[in-house]
Amino acid sequence: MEEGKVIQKSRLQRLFEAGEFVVTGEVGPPMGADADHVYHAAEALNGVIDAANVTDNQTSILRMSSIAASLLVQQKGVEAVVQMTCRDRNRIAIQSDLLGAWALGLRNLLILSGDHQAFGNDRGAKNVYDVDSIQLIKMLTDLQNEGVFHNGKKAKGVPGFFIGTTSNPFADPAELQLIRLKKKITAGARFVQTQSIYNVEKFEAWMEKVREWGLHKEAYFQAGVLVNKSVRSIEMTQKVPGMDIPDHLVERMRKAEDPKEEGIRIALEIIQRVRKIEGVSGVHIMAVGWEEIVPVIVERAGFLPRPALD
Amino acid sequence: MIVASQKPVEEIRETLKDYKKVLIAACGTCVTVCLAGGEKEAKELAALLSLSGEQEFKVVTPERQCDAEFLAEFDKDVRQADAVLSMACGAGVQFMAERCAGKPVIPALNTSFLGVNRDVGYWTEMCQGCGNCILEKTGGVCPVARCSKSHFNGPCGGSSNGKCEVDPSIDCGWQLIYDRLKSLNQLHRLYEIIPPRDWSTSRDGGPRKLRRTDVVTEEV
Amino acid sequence: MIIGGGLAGCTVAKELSAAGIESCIVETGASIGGKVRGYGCKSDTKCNNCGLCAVGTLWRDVEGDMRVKKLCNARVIDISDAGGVFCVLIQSDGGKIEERFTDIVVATGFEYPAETAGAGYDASEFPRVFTGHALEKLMKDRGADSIFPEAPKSVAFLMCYGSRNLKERAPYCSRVCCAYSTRAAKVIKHYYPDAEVIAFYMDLQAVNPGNYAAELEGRGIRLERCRPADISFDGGRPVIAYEDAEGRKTKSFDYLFLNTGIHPDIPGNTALADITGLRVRSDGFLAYVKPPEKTGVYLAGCAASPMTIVETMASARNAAVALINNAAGGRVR
Amino acid sequence: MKVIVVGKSKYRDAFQSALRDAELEPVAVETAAGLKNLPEELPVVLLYDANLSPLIMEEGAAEKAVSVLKPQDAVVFLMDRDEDANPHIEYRVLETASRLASAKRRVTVLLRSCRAPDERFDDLYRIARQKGVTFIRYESLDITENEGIYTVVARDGKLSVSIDTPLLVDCGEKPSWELQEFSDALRLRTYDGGRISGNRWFLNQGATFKRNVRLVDTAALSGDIQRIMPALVKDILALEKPAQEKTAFVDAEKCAFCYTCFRVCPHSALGPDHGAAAMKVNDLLCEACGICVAICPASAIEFKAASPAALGDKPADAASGEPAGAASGDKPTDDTLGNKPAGAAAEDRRRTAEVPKETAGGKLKIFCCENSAFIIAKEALAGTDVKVESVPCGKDIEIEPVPCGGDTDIEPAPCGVNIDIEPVPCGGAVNAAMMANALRSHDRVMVAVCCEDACRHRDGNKRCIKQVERLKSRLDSLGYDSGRLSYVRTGVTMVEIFKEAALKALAGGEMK
Repeated sequence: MEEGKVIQKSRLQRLFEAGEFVVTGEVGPPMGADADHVYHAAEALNGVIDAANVTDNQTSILRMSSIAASLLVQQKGVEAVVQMTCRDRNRIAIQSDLLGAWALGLRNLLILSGDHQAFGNDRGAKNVYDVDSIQLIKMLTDLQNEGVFHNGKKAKGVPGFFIGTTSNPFADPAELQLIRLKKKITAGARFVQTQSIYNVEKFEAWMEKVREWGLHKEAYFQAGVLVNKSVRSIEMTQKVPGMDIPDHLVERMRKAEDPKEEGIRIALEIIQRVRKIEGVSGVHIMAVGWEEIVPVIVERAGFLPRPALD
Repeated sequence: MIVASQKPVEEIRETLKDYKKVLIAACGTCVTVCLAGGEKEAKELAALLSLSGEQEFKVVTPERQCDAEFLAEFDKDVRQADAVLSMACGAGVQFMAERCAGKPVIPALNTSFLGVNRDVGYWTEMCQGCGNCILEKTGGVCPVARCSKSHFNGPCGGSSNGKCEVDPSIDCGWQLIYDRLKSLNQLHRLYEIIPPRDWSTSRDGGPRKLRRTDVVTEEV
Repeated sequence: MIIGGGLAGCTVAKELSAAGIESCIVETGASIGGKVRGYGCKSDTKCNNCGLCAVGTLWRDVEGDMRVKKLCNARVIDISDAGGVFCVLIQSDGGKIEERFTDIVVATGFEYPAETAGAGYDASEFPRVFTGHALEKLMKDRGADSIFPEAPKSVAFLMCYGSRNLKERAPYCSRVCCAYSTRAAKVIKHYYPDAEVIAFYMDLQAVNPGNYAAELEGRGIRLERCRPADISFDGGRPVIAYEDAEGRKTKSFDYLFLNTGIHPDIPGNTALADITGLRVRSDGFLAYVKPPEKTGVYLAGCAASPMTIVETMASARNAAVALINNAAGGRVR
Repeated sequence: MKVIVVGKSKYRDAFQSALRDAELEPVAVETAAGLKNLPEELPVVLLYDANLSPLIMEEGAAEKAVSVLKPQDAVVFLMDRDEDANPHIEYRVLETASRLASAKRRVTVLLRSCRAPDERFDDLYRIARQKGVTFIRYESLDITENEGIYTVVARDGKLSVSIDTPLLVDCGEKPSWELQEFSDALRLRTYDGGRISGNRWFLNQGATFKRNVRLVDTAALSGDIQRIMPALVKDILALEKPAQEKTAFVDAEKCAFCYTCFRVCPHSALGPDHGAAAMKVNDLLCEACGICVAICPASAIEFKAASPAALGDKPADAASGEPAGAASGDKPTDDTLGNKPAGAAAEDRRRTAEVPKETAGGKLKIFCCENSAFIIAKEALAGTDVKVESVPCGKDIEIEPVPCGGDTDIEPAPCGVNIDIEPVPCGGAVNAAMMANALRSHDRVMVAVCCEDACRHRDGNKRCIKQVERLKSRLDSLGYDSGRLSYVRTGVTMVEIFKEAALKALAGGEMK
């Protein structure tokens, strides 16, 4: 690191460090070059959440670049969390893009492997996976700590991203997932966003393991919460590999007179429960296709106003 | 044929250091032919590793390690060993490992490519097994395997004097395609824009399976 | 009977034995092998095609061959015709013996007679001068990294020494000197890359394919086309006076090789010609008067003309094949 | 016995009738394609007419040339010939030059090297000199042409001569594509310009690496076919029997059909047997060098004894140079592929191989090539306790221990040092596994092979040295002392060099 240069910490990082219960949301870039779409989404979240994840061609569906959309989001006063997958770029492209992201003022980074292209619309695309998420986290952490690229060359200007990653508390075998999570944290991940939580008991058990391994002391954990708009939405979500939705929740949605309201209630119940779990430092609220509900959830959950920082 | 080369012997020794009785399983097919993992190589390796006098080696040579029946013949030998050093290609090593419950199976080779024998002791890569052959368009020279960038529509600017920019010892795949098509009087084929291809048939589509439905009588 | 147990004689014996024909070698020396047995291989790192390895196990094979009788320290005194067979009187250790043979192969080779060139430089008196025979011994006994007791700085070869010179009684080309001397020069240059090696020559035979002179010069062997005028000695070191395009020069060397050629044993050949019906040519070598199929007397090797090792073996083999064919077909004298 | 006569030589008819006189059955083949239908082991005589300037080869051509020359015109012959080319061409040059000189033309012969192949050359040379032919030796030449007049500048050291001539005769031999085609079809090895490379041509002139193919350079015959017939017929008849008491044998069950042996065999003795999907050794061509045995990646090739019937009444110490003797065992025939050769352990189908147990051996083991080192081993190792480990062909070759300070003038090795000698038919028969196994039982291992380019089996010595080098680097990388393994190149007379190498090997040093 160059001497005398203070790296400005992100708001997200400072909130975590201040011990605040952090609330983040998501902005999905458009399937096109429309900047207004991003502006609108960001404006709606201004003052509601602490930071917004900007997804990177989520589920392999071709969209505007995460870094570009992140910049648009920040222009509207919402701090962005740049998502970066390993699927589409080799180590040269990933590092190069991230150097640019840092230079543009983006400070949070969420590293994931990325869904296989078989899920998206470009099934015939080549995948790259030159480096996997753990390798990438390690590469970046080493760069940030030592100022030297993986290839051994010294960097002119070193980024200082607040690096996060994801984890799935419901995948089997749990041990393997925990080993992987530990590796990610050892490699340098400072915050972890989990898969959407429905089965809170299982999540509690998982968090117990996390505490047992002492991982909650090394990284901030955010429970993922997905808000479902309809019966069909929860049914579809239940089918996604790696999701664990207890049948009684699906049943609740089916029986509900107002499924929308029921979806909100379920989400709020989950938020209230996970909040109490030791080691959970925040929630990450996702509302795919129902982004306008996020302010409502945040408000009804009692998270407003969001804390201010000096 | 699958072309492989033997790992550095010190690396092999390191991976075997915890085992007293080691079964060296050569493979009688591809890697025999490419002088990497046949019986002769296995014997040589056994002799070399025996120099320490601390380990016992036995050499067996299944016809192929990619067919369970050939492996079954050596189950007894596997049981008597502490570990198995498989001198097969990556496929053989894994198949052997599937069979050897509770026994470490260690690779002795680096599996390199699908290639041809150009001369004694000289092999070159010809195919990447991408699952969607277009050799009819390129004069029988594969752009996927033989162009360093897997270009589909002609060489890059780095091709000079028929050589690849990556290494002057590599022939430019597109030069070869050009020469071939010229000799076939099919240069017109070069004008066709070959569209982006479907890589899902390659390893990008995930591990591949193949079933001949007419041979499989019971659906799995 | 094979007169001479050298390379030609032994090759004939081996061929005959292979065809099931018994033979008897009459050798004047203490053992078979002749001069070639004292020769040394002339490869540096690479084979220089001297042909010596063609000899291989010949000596051992012939020594152990029960079909070949070996009479060493023996010489033929007289041969007479005894009705289709030769009656031969042989002087050996145990006195005179008389034996009968159907055919005679003359393989007496060549000689280092006292009066030929180079003979004046006795090794004890001139340790820095080597004749052809001494060169061979040097090549044979060389070690892995030394030939001479001390590393030489300069070495000279005098090729055609005594050849092509009517006065020296060798008006012909011996055909082997260019080859053996330049091969030896290559070996010396290989052992001592810093040594200056000069070969004084008259004509240079092609020894290897291609431009041999260029090959030698590429190896750092200097070729000087001239006949040196004089050899003198300065404290044991040979000094050569010679003349090149720039004029007369003298130069002193650590070692001098006199590349003596192949000389016929004229008294011996004359005596043999008398009893075998061969003739002595003007140059002193033996030649047929009548075809050997008619006389039963065959010539093999250097008795007939200067030959290399390989040519000697080929000539011996040809003689043996002709003899075998005649033996099978029945000779008509 | 059938003999294939290949080539379009003008001497072919005469040659065939000479073969018939010798009770052989000549079969003429004019094209390379025609060879494909004939069995590979039949004796082949390749008749070869050197491709030369008609002026020196055709009767009357010189006279015709003279008639168009003016009396003052110079004729220049370029006699820049290789040593291995045949001398008869030079006779023709000298004769032609003499004839032109007799016709009062100025004739110059330019030679790069002087040749004196025999007395005939000497005689012709003398006659040519008397007729007024000028001989000029040169080191380099410059030739320029201007309106049909060639200017030849010959240089020799600091001297140079310039000659203008309308008739410049290049007496060199031109490459023949036809010969190249035949060579390819016969699997002969050739070098620049398509000339056939012999089996160390000086060992057996006119022979090639392939035992059944003989090359007859018709220019050397000058029509005198009878001169070479006895030796040729003898060689042809010898082909009816295998070359060796033992030959290589491919176990078809183990053979991976990889063609490695086919590619490395210096004698083209291996060929495919498509019925058995395996390679097969042609016993008549096999020279038992062991290169294929050592290299076969499937360990499918072993030696077997040739059948006594095949060897027939071959006497001891025959021309092949191999001792005869305890040849035994059945020769497998085509219809009994399962019939394993004698000596080859009848392995079960499971194909397991025990790694040899370590046995107590001597201090040094030397693999000696039978063509060089083994011949001199006795003399070189005088004073040491030498044991010959295994002997080829069952014949005992004893190397008895010689007391220290024997009659050699070589510094003796220390008494009581055990040296084990294993004769091998060629350096190429030694593979890394053999060397590594020897290292298990012996302190030091050395291989002694023939000098570079002197291998009877083309490149067996090179193969061996490459194996040694690879094994040494592998020993190094395992942290072993690679000085325990060494090699020496030696010839049949290099007693001292072999001795020094052995002593150095004992001391753990190395020979370069």
